[in-house]
Formats: sequence, C-alpha cells, structure tokens
Amino acid sequence: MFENYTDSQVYLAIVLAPLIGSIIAGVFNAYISRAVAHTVTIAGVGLSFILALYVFKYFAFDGAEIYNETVYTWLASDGIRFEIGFLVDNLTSMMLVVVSFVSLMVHLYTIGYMTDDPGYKRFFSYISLFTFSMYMLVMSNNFLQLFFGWEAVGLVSYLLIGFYYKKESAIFANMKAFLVNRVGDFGFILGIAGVLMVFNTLDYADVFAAASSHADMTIELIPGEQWSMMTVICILLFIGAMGKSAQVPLHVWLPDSMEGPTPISALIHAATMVTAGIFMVTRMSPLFELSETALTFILVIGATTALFMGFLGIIQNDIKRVVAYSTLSQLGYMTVALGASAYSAAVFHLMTHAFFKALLFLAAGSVIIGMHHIQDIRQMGGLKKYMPITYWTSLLGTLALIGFPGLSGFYSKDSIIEAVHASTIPGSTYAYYAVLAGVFITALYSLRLFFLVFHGEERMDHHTKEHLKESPWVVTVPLVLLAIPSVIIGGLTISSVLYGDYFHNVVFVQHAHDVLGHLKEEFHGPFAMILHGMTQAPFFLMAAGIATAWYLYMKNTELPGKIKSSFRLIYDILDNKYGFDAFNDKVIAGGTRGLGNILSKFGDIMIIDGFVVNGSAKSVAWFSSVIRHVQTGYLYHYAFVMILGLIGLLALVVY
Amino acid sequence: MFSNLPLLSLVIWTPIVGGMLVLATGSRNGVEAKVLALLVSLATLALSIPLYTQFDVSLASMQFEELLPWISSFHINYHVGVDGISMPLILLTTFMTVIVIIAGWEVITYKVAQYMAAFLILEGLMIGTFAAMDAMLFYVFWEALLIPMFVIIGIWGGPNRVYATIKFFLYTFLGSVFMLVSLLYMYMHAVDVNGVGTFNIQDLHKLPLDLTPQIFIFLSFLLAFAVKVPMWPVHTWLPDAHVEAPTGGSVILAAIMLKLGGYGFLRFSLPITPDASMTLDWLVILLSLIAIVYIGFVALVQADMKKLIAYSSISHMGFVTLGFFLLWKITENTGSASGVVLGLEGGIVQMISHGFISGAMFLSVGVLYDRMHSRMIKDYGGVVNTMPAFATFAVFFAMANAGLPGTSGFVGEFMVIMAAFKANFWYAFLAAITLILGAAYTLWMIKRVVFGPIANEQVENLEDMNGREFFMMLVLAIAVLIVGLYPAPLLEVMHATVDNLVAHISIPKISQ
Amino acid sequence: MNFVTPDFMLAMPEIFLLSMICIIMIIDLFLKDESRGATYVLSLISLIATAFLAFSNYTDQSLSTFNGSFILDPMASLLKISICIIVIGVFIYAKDYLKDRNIYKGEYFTLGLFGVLGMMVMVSAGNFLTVYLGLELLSLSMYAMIAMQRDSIMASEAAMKYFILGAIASGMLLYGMSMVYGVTGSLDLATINKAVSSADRVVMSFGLVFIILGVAFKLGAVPFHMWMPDVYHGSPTSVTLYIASAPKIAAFAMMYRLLAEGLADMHADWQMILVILSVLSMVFGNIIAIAQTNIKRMLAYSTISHVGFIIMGFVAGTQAGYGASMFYAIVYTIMSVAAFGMIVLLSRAGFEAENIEDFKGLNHKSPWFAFVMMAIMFSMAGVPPFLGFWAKIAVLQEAVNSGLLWLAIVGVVASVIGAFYYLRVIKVVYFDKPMDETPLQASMDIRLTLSLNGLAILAIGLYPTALITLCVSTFA
Amino acid sequence: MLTLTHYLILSAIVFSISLAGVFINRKNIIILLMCVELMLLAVNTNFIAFSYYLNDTAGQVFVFFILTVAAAEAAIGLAILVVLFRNKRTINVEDLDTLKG
Repeated sequence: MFENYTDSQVYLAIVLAPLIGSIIAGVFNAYISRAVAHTVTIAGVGLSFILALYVFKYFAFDGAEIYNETVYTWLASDGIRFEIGFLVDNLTSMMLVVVSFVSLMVHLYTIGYMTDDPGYKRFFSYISLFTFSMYMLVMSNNFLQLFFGWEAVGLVSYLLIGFYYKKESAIFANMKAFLVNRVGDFGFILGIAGVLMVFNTLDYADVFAAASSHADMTIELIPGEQWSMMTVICILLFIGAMGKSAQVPLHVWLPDSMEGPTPISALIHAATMVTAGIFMVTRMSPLFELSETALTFILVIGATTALFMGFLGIIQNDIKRVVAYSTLSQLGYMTVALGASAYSAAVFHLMTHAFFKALLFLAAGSVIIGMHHIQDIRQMGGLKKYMPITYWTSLLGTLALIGFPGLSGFYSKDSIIEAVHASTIPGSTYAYYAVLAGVFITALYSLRLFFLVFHGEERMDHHTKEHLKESPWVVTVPLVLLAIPSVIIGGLTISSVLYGDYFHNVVFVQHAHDVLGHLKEEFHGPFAMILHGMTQAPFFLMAAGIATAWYLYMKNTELPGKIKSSFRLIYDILDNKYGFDAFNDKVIAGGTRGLGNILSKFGDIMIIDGFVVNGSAKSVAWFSSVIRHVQTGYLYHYAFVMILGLIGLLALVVY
Repeated sequence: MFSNLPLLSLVIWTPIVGGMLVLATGSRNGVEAKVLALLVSLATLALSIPLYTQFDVSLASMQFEELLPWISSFHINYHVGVDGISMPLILLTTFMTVIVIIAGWEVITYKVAQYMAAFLILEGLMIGTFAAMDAMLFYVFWEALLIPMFVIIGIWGGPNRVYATIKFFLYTFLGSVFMLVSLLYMYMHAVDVNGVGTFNIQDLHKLPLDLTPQIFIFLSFLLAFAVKVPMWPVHTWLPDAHVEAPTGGSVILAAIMLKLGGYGFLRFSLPITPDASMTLDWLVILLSLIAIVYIGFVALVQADMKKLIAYSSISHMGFVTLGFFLLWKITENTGSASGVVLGLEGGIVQMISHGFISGAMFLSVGVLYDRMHSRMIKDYGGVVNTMPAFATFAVFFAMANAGLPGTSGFVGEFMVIMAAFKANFWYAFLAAITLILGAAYTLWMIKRVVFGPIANEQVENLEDMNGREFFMMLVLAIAVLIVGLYPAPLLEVMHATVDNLVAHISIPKISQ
Repeated sequence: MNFVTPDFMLAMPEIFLLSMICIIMIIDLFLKDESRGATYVLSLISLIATAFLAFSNYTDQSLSTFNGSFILDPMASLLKISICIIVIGVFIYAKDYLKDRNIYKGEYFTLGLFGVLGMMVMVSAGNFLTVYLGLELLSLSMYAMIAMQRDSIMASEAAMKYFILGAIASGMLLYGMSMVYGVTGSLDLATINKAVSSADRVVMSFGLVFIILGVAFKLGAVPFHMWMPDVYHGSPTSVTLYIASAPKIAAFAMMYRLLAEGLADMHADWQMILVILSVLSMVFGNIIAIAQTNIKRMLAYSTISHVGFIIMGFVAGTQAGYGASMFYAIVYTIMSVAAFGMIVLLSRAGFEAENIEDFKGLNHKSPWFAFVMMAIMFSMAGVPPFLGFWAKIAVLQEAVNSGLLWLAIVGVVASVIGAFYYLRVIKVVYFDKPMDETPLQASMDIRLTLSLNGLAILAIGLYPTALITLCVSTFA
Repeated sequence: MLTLTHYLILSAIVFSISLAGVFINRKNIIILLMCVELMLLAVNTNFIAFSYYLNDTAGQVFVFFILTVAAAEAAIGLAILVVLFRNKRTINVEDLDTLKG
C-alpha cells in the first residue's frame, strides 16, 4: 500500500501511535505542559486516523486481500499458540476509520471541554490509551487478543468514569461499570474456553474455517441433557457482548457511566466501546450462524433492550442520561439486527450511530459547557439563540437518530426494521413489534430533549443566562465535522455496505437466515429507499413521535405533569428503571456481601478457626491443665500409679 | 569459565552465609547490616541469573545438578538440581528478596541486623527447597524455613503476632510431619523393592506402589502441601500470619512460601502417586474450587486490607492447584490429552505471577501502613488526592490482581480456565467466577481506600512515595507487565519439564 | 571350677575412675572452701582421662571378663565416652551455680563421679548383679546429690520422693530378676538368653514385666514417670542437669543389656509393652508439658516425651533399631544438658531462672544465647536442621521399618503438640521484652561450653553422618 | 513339706504387703522406709529359695549384695529424712506436696 513500508508496519503504526502519545502524556505527566500533552496525543490519533483512511481506501476501493498476520507469539503451550496478531479486512478498516475519526474529534473537543480541569493531561493520556485498546480489539485476529482489547477498553472506561475521583457517585459508577462488565466477561471467557475446547485454537481464521464441521457437537451441562456446543459457546460469547454493549440485564452500568466527563461519554459510552459487542458478534458470524437458539436469544435480548430502555429515556431529566438511554436503545437495535442475521445492518447502524451519537453527546457537552455544568434539562430551554452551531448540529444529530428520511440513521434503522420483519427465526415477531414501537419512543424522547433544551421558555437562573454563549471553536468544529457524516454517510454507503459485497468475505450468513439478501432484491438505491420509507409504518411512527413531543413539550406543557400524576405506577416503575438497580444493590450486592459475611463469620472464624483449629488447641490445653493434676504431689499416689501400671502390664502379658 | 562452579549451591548458600555475616555485624548500627544484606541479596540475584541464561530449555532432566553424599547410613544425599519448574521459582525468590530487603530499609529500626539476616537465611532455605532433589534434603529445607519466618512474624509483627506466628508454625508443622512419615515409608518400601532405600526424588518417582499406600501417601502429601498453599479448609493460618507479619514478611510469605506448596504437588504428589492422584483428583479440584469461590466471598467482606489480600491469595492459589489436577478429568472428558499441559503450565505461571502481584499488593499496604499505622480500610479514603503516584501503582496492581489481560495475573488464570473448560464446564464456570469476585473485592477496596474525597486529616497529611518505594513498585510493575505481555519466554523454560512430567504421570504405577 | 584371673584391663576406665574418686575424696578432705577449684579440676581431669581410657579400650568385638559379668563392646565404649563428656559439661555448668548457692562442696563432684562409675558399670553389665550394682551406685549418688542443698525444702522433698520411688522401683526390678533367675537358673545375661526358650513362659513374663518396670522407671516412661517432674523441679539446677542427662544413656544401656541381650527371645512380649509405654510417654509427656510454667518441670515432661521416642526406636528389636534408639538417647542428653545449662546461665545468686517467664527478652541481653536457646528448643521439637530432627528421623524410620506405622504417626502428632511449648519458650526469648536489665553474669567457661554445646546441636544437625554412622555401626 | 511354691507365695505376700504399705500409708515416712526394706527382704526370700532349689549359689551371693545395698540405702534414706525433717518440721507423707502438677 505504501511503497516503502510493509503492511504490518503500517498497522503497527496505527496501533502504536496513540499508545506512544498516551505513554508520553501519562508517564511524563508531571514533566510536560498541557500543550505538549494534547499535541502528542492528538498527533498520535491524527496519524492513526490518516493511516486508517489509507487502509480504508486500500480495502474499500482497491479491494485488497485480507491481511492476517501474527505480530508475536504471546505464549505457546500444549501445542496451542496464543498469538498477538492483526486481521485487517473490510470490517476492520471501517471500524478503524470510525474509531479514529470519533476519537480524533473527541481529542480536539477535549481541549475545549476540559480546559479548566486539573486532570487535563491525565485525560488525554486515558483517551489515547483507549484508542489504542480499541484498535487492538478491532484489529485482533484471534479471541485472545480480542479479550485483551475487550478488557483494556473496560479498564480505560473504568478509569474515565471515575475520572472525577473525589465524587462518590463517580467512583461508585466506575466500580459498578467494571463489575457489571466483568459479569459479561465471565461469560465471554467461558465462551473462549469453549472455542478452545472445540477447535484447539483461538485463531479466527482457523476457527471459522472449521466451524461448520463441529456444528453437531454437544455438551452435557446438566446430566442427561445434551446441548448443542455451538449454542452454549455462542450464548456465552454473547453474554460478553451483553456486558460491553449494555444489553438487558447487564445494561445498568451505562447510565451511571455518565458520571464521566462528556467527551468520553461520546467516545466510549456511545460511539465505540459499547459497540464492541456488536462488532464481536459480527466478527463471529460463522459461529453464531450455527445456532438458531443463540440467535433467538440475541434477538429477544436486543429487542427488549431497544424498547424498554427507550421508555426510560422519556422520563430522564439529565441531558446526558437521556442520550445514554437512547444509546442503550440503539444498541438494542443493533443487537436485534445481529439476532436477525443482518450483521451488515448491525455494523452499518453501528457506524451511523457512532457519528450521530457522538455528535449528540458532544453537543450535549457543549450545552453543559454553556450552562456551566448544569445538566438538568428542566433548567434549560431556549438555548437556540445563544448556541446556534450547537443547535443546528444537534438538530441534525437528533433527526439522524430518529431516522428522519435521508439522514444516516434512517438508512440503518429502517434496514434493521425491515430485516427483522423479514426474519423467520423464533422471536422475530416480538422483535419486530418492539423495534417498531421503538421508533415512536425514540422520536418522542429525542425531540423532548431537543425541545426542552433549545426551545421554549428560558428556565435557567439569571447568572447562568448572563454567561450563556456559544462554545469555542475547538468544541464546535468537531460538532460540525461529526454532523457531516451523520447526515450523509448513510445514503453514501448503504448500497455497498448493506446491499453490496463490502462484507462478502467478512460476514457469513446461512442461506436460510439471509434476510439482507432477501431485502436486496427490493433495494433500488438510496433515493428510492427514502421514497419507499415514507410510505412505511416506521415513518409514520416517527412522525407521530415528533408530533407527540411537540404537543407535550411545546404546545401543552402542563400535560406531561398530569400524565405523570395519573399514571403514577407506571412512572414509578420507569423512574426506578424497572427496579434493576434496586435489585442489584439489595439482592446481588447485598446478597454477595451477606454470603461473604456468613462464610467469613461462620465458616472461617467460627467453624474452621474457632471450632477446629483453636478448638483443638484449646482442648489440648484444657486436657493438659486437667491431666497435670494427676501429678498430685503425694508419694502414695505416685506409687499407686506405678503399681497400677505394673498390674496393667501384667494383665496385658498374661492375657 | 563458570561452568565448573557449583552454581546452585552458591545460590543456596550465599544468602545463608551472608545472613550469618549480617548477624555478626551486630545490632550497634543498622546501616552496615542493611548495606551488607543488600549486597548479599544482589549477589545472590546475580548468581541466580546464569541459572536462566545457561538453562537448556530442551532438556527435561535436572540441570546444574550436584550430588554429594550426606548421611550415608540413610542414603540421604546433598542432591540439588533445577528443572523448568523450579528454576523460575528460584529466580522469583532471589528477585523478591532484593525487593524485600529494600522494603525494610527505612521501616525496620528494631534489631535491623537480625531482620535482614532472617530474610537472607530464609531466602537460602527457600531456594534450597526448590532445588532439593533429595526428599530428605527437601524436608530439611522445607521445615527449616519455618524458623526464620516464625521469628520474622514474631519479632517485627503486629500486636497479635504471637498468636499468629505460633499458629503459622504449628499449622504448617502439623501438615508436614505426615509427609515425613510417608517419606520414611517409601524409603522402607524401596528397601523391599530394590534392596536399598532411597530418598532420591527421581527414584521415588519410579518407585512402584500399590494403590492403597499411594492413597495414604497422597493424602499425607496433600495435607502438607495444602496447608502451605493454602487450600480450603486449612487456610486459616494465612490471614492471621499476613495481618501480623511485617510488610517484608507478608511479601515473602505470599510471594514465595505459598509457592512451595504448589511446587510440592508437582515434585511429589503427582509423580510419586499418580494413581492416587487420579483416584482423588476430584478432591483437590473440589477444594480448589471451594477456595476460589468461597474465599472470594470471604475476601469481599474483610475490613482489614492485609486480610483481604491474604484471602485473595488463597483464592488465586486455588487456580494453581486446580490447574495441576485437571489432567485426568480432561482426558476423561475429551478423550485426548490436549489441554493437560495447558492446565499444568497455567498453574505454574499463576504461581510466578501471584508472586509478583501479591508481593506488590502487600508492599502497597505496607507503604500506607508505614504512614498511617493502620491496615483498616475504614481509616482511609481519597488517598489518591495526596499520593497520586502511589494511587497509580495501587490501581495497577489491583487490576493485575483482578486478572486484567496484559498483566501477569491474567495469564495463569486464563490458561487454567481454558483447561478447566476442557475438563468440565462447571469447573471453568466456578473458576471464572473469580473474574467477578476478584474484581469485586479488589476494586471495592481500591474504591474505599484510594478514591473518593479525603477522608480525614491523616490522609490529608500523607506524603507520596519516596524514591525507594517508587523503585520497588516500579520494578514489580515492570515484572507484572512483562509476564503479562510476553509470557512466552517463561513458558518456554518449562515446556520440556512439564511434558516429561505429564508423560511420567500418565503411566500407572500399579499393575493392572 | 577353676579360678580364672579376670582381665582387669577391660575394666580399666572403671578402675581408674574409682581410684581417682578415692584420691579426690581424700584430697578434698584437706581443701579449704576457697581452693575447692582443685576438686573441680581434678574431677574434670579424671573424666577426661576416663574417657580417654574408654576410647583406647575400644574394640569392635564383644569381650567379657569377671565371669561374664563385665562386657566390653563397641556400645559400651561409645556410651562410656559419651557419659564422661556429658558429665564434663555438667560439671562445668554446675560450678558457678554451686558457688552462688554455697553448696560448692567436694561431695557434688565425688558423688557425681560415683554416679558416672555406676553408669559405666551399668553400661558394661553382663549380669543381673552388675546391672543392679551399677544402678544402685548411680541412684544412691543421685539421692545424695539432690539432698545436698540442705536448706532447701524442695530439694529435700524431691530427694525423699526420688528415694522412695527409686527404692520401690529397684525392689521391683530385683523381684523380676529373682523370677527370671528362678526359671533360667542363671544371673548371667548371655546364659539367660539361651535358657529363655525352655523356661516357663508365665513366670518369665512376670519377671519381664517387673524388669521392664525397673528400666522404665529409670528412663522415666509413663506411667513410671511420676518422680521426674518433681525431682527435676525440686533439685538444685546443678543436680537436675546431672539427673536429666547422662543417666538416660545409662538407662538406655540397661534396657539394651536386659532386654536385647538378656531377653531377646521375648522380643514379642516386650515389644508390645514398650509400644504402650512409648505411646503413653510421647502423648502424656507432651500434653502435660503444655500446662507448665516452670521450665525445669516443663523440661521434665519434655524428657518424658523424648523417652517415648527412645523407646520407639528400641521396639523394632533390630540392630538398626537399637542404633537409632541409642542415637536418640545421646542426642537427647546433648540437648538436655544444653537446656539446663541455659537455666544455669541465666540464674545468679538469689535468682533461679526457673520460670519460663525468666527467659523474657533474652534476645535483648544476648542475641547469641537467645540463638542457642532457640537451637535447643527447635532441636527438641524436632525441627531441622537441628540435631533433634535426625534423632526423630532415626527412630521414626525404625518404627516404620518394623511395621509400626501407626506408632510413627502417633509420634509425629505428639511432636507437633510438643512443638507448642518449645515455641512458647522461643516466643518468650525472642518476642517478649525483658523484665529487668540485669546482664548475664555467667563466667566465661560456661559461656564457652554452652556455645560449643549449642553449636554442636546445629553443626551435628547439619552433618550428622558421623554420629549416626557411629551409633548404627555399634550394633552392626 | 515346704516346697518352692510356699516360699514364693510367702515372698509374694511380703512383697505385696510392702507395696500396699507404700500407698496405703499416708502418715509416716519411716514406715515407707520400712516397706522398702520389706520389699527387699521379699526379693531376698525369692532368691534364696530359688538358689536352694536350683542348687546354684549365685542367688545367695546376690542376696548378700542386696543386703549390703539395702544397708546403704537405709543410711541415705534416713539421712534424707533428717534433712527433710529439719526443713519441714514434719515427716508426714501428706505434707510432701510442695512439688506437684
């Protein structure tokens, strides 16, 4: 690709550039200035972005061969080589572009957003480290390295959610995020172990090549019950995805992760890291295709997430949390697509979502800057005239999100809905109605947010209002740059990505599941799709959502309060987020601690230590203190004992 | 030019003799003792490096072997040698001792010479245990090293040190005496079989034994090694010993002494009693899994940092024993031996890695303890505000303890979980719970200690680590990272030995 | 029957020692208190010379004289040398202690030497009569030595108890001897051994039990141990030193002569009895020791448990077993004399250092002697690399070899229990703060001897080959 | 006609009496000393009886030695008794209980 450089050097450069930036900013934190910190990290990410673009071109346009090489052997044991290596193909190259672009935007944006923060340099170090980890994840050519990246992004996420380490809520949220993710990883590593057991290798290419020949393997988890090995492996792997991509019931960490600074909410908790699960399942399509049960499982989980997390978005008042629930819901959409075997659609939505959701988060951040770190939308309103750039970019982002025809989100979301509709696997009907209803909900909460923030009366206090102004250019430029793909990328790429052969050697779909192939026959270009879409249910639902939002939050602003009081029960359920947090707190965390206490107090302290160990020591000591009194000091007793001994021995000898 | 030197003996005896010399400097002034001790430990480290560089990884047999007659009437020889299992552990020992000497540099002001000497002597004895190729020599080292540790905990320990150290001693002593009886039994049995008794470990490996004696021998070994590892339910000495021991003592205890138990399984239990191991592997697996899960829960609720880390050690050592005893279940379940080596090597890697990580964790607590004189979690909070450098390392080691990929803590756990899945899904399932529990107890502690607002005035007045402390942490962090990012060289060393071991134990000793 | 002139040369050490004792007694008569050192020096010289004579008398055969009532074999030589060396140590340790308490009299040394003579006779005994005479010579000397501290209530009580119980025990021993004599028609051990098979079994068994009782009493095996704690405790430490050391070697020799040489054919019978005694001794000795606060008393119980181990080696009834047992006995005396030596080292005029508490903070006062104490205690507990470990290994090996695996297990468990009280002493020495700042006042010769003694425990522990080989080859 | 058995029984009875005397007597130490002497006499009876019936003089020789030793023993015993009495002002067996446990 570059005449003077080999491919592997380029890929290494992509990966290492942000790492080096991160190390410089992190390790030499105390010795460098802020400017140096953001310069090196941005330079690193910028370099990797440029290289990623080249790589993308190389694959998308030049039709390069799949690159699959080992960098080094991590370890070899038992004849199995666990390696660190790169697999670069169309999927990877696309992910690289998305990740590096959003990351670069976020880096730039951070200069403005974090300008007053004492942890400025640390922050840059973290986000560059994150970028590195994400690259490692998407470029991996084996399960082990995938897990590396998987955990590494989790680590950075942990560090960044807890970035404001003095805030009790932040350090609670980061621990929660890590632990919930660990529950996912628990499944994930078991899935990897399953893969190793079946295939004796963790290399993607080898595993996928051999996948179909192992489709009939079974495993006996419960005596007497033979389960398909592939189903078990796929569900286990997907549990990992559920953690990282925040699917019900492992979604609880994502809303709380908003404790982190807004740029990382955009980068990690919207655009990139949370989509790792989607990426992973797509990458493993040859495995997942072998288990319809697993696909159904995915479908149901995804649909549930898409719909029910959307509901929660309606009642949130924190600007970031609304966007967070929207992210959950959209991740649900992607998962549904996976379940419907429309992997390309999932990745397509992943890409469009990355742009517009990053945009929305960064816009929200811009609002937060303007509002002096007030995040409650009830104290906002009418920001349109103060923050025009933010306003317009937000509008584009919002429309993209709700799937307004012609914008990126429309293409991706509509395709998913169509795909689910076309799917025949069990659960697809439920999923179809869930995602359909989701369209209405999405429009409702998105516009609610939009109206409450930018339109209507100005509810902020006087002091805030006085200082309200548009954010500096380092903030607005990324917004604009992100708005562009949010609008156009969908229409631009749908033909090739979704219905073309972009993923032909990446995604494997069984013929029976090939819903996209089915849809392809009805696809006649992006423009035709717009026209077609405007006649379909999703469009009307979206419009209804917009109208409802307009009516409730612009027109008749008393009504929401009334609805709230008359449907108290439903409101409470939503307000408590279906009780997941309470359940986790009380039952899971409380139960774990309770069990720990019981085991510690009764098991260790009382039974083992108290009863057995100290008990036997004490009983020996007690016995000793008693038996010593046999030595009474009286001569006749001594003599008596001797004679007893004599008689005893005599008796023994005689008998 | 060094090829004629009795290198291994030098590594064993340099610290012991050095320790005597340190003792001889007396307690007038700690400085000479400290400097001398540091020099001795560095010299030992330097001497031990050729063990690695000149090690032939392709050989399964003992290397650097030395054989001198010792007690001829019992056929006990001074017979030492290393293979791919013991060599890394010896290097770990020499490495950690240097760290520990540095760790005690400013902290220990009372009877400095004795302190340093105790650690040096302990080092030599531990190396001797790893290197011994004669069962009785092994036993001598094995028991003798209780003495310096007993003294270390007892003299420089916390308020409840007497209880802790006597408990430590008697527990381990009780565990090992049965092993002694077994060794004597096998000696006699060797007389019956070969006409001449032997304590040579390699000869014992070849000694034919019926199943019933094997089972009793196995159980006696199990008791000895299980106490040392420690496995549930004979683990309760460890939290007490750790809590009361001075920082250096905790580090050595966790980093090296626990490994002796794991090493014992590989050197004695598996090869000497393969059939009994096969018959009773479920027992060890069960105990290991209980250790991993049960102890994980117990660790979660500890209020004392050292106790928490101690429990975490037990839980992590569960992986070691689990990995060692998976082999028959794997063969039974999958019908092939693939994964057997993975489990064994995973266990060994876990030992090495745990040496670094637990050592580092205890050093971290030590750093805090030296400033605040409290180990209770509730006395801390927001340490990051005043000790950012320390906090960085603390979080790093916590993550390593939680088994984050890229740190050494991941490697062993990963390998063992991979192997466990091959044996039985539920083994892997229970073992993998440590992913959650390990993260939970470690990060919860970190949250309460390191993060948050400054909890009290004492925390506010904390000073960040000095150069010495920074150095120790850095060295350990580098070690953790190297093993985590590139464990292949470490694994390479042990392949031949482990393969040989597997080949050996797959041949039953009993006639069918 | 012709009168054959006995070969006096074989008994040269004894004859020499007896002459020396007489000379010393006479010289001592004319010595003033200030020059009592002469008696001390002369005694040491006599012992050294005796040891030398015993060494030069060494032969690898078994020779007998005085119509078979005196035997000279390798064991006899080895044990005589050991006894002399141990008693030299005892005398050195005792000297200052005696001085401080105004009982620095010639009697201590002459009685001690008479005891040595008695022990040597026991070691070389080939006949019931010599056994008895040696035993009584030793016992009567010890009774008198204990009672020497005339103003001490405890000493006189201890002497009285020891005397009464000792007399009963010898009475029983004699009773047993008379029965064996009655059915075998001989007092000569070698002859008895030949006659056992044709003798009346029941009477022999009765006699055997009485004889074992006498031996067990001398060794201090449970349940014939009752005298030991009181006597160890009540006697002046200088005398406890003596009682607790060399006589155990003599008792071992007596056991060997009577059971292994005289009644070898009744091995099955005495093995059963000895196993019981061994178990009881190990278990009760160790358990009761835990509750003790007086270190002399604690060491008495510890001795009882060690006796259990000595017997354990013996029960095998093989040459190797006797070797192991003898090795244990010698090792025990080395440790025991050192342990009591430590008590003497710490004590001074008006201060007995008898309680475990009195060892508090020894590490502050003298790190070296703290180390010596630690070595002694770990050695007694059987922790390598100290000498006591090898002794335990040797006897355990013999128990295992003779198929008594369970006995070995009881032994090791008992030794774990026992480790507790040894550890407690080390704890006091190392972990506790001293109660006062009084420095050690012992004189140089004690310090030196004790250091050598402690070093021996470590050094022989590191290289026990020579001693083990010696003990094993003695019986080969 | 007196047979060996008669002598042996006599000696056994005397021996038993002496044993019983040791542990039944709780008063006077002197009685203990007497019991010890009695015990030795029982042994002597045995030896002499055996010696006579075996027609072997060794047993009688032994008796002489026992008698001699017994005399020495008695001397020492009494000496200890005197020391004891001087210290404790009593020769009551029950008072000899300073050392115990």
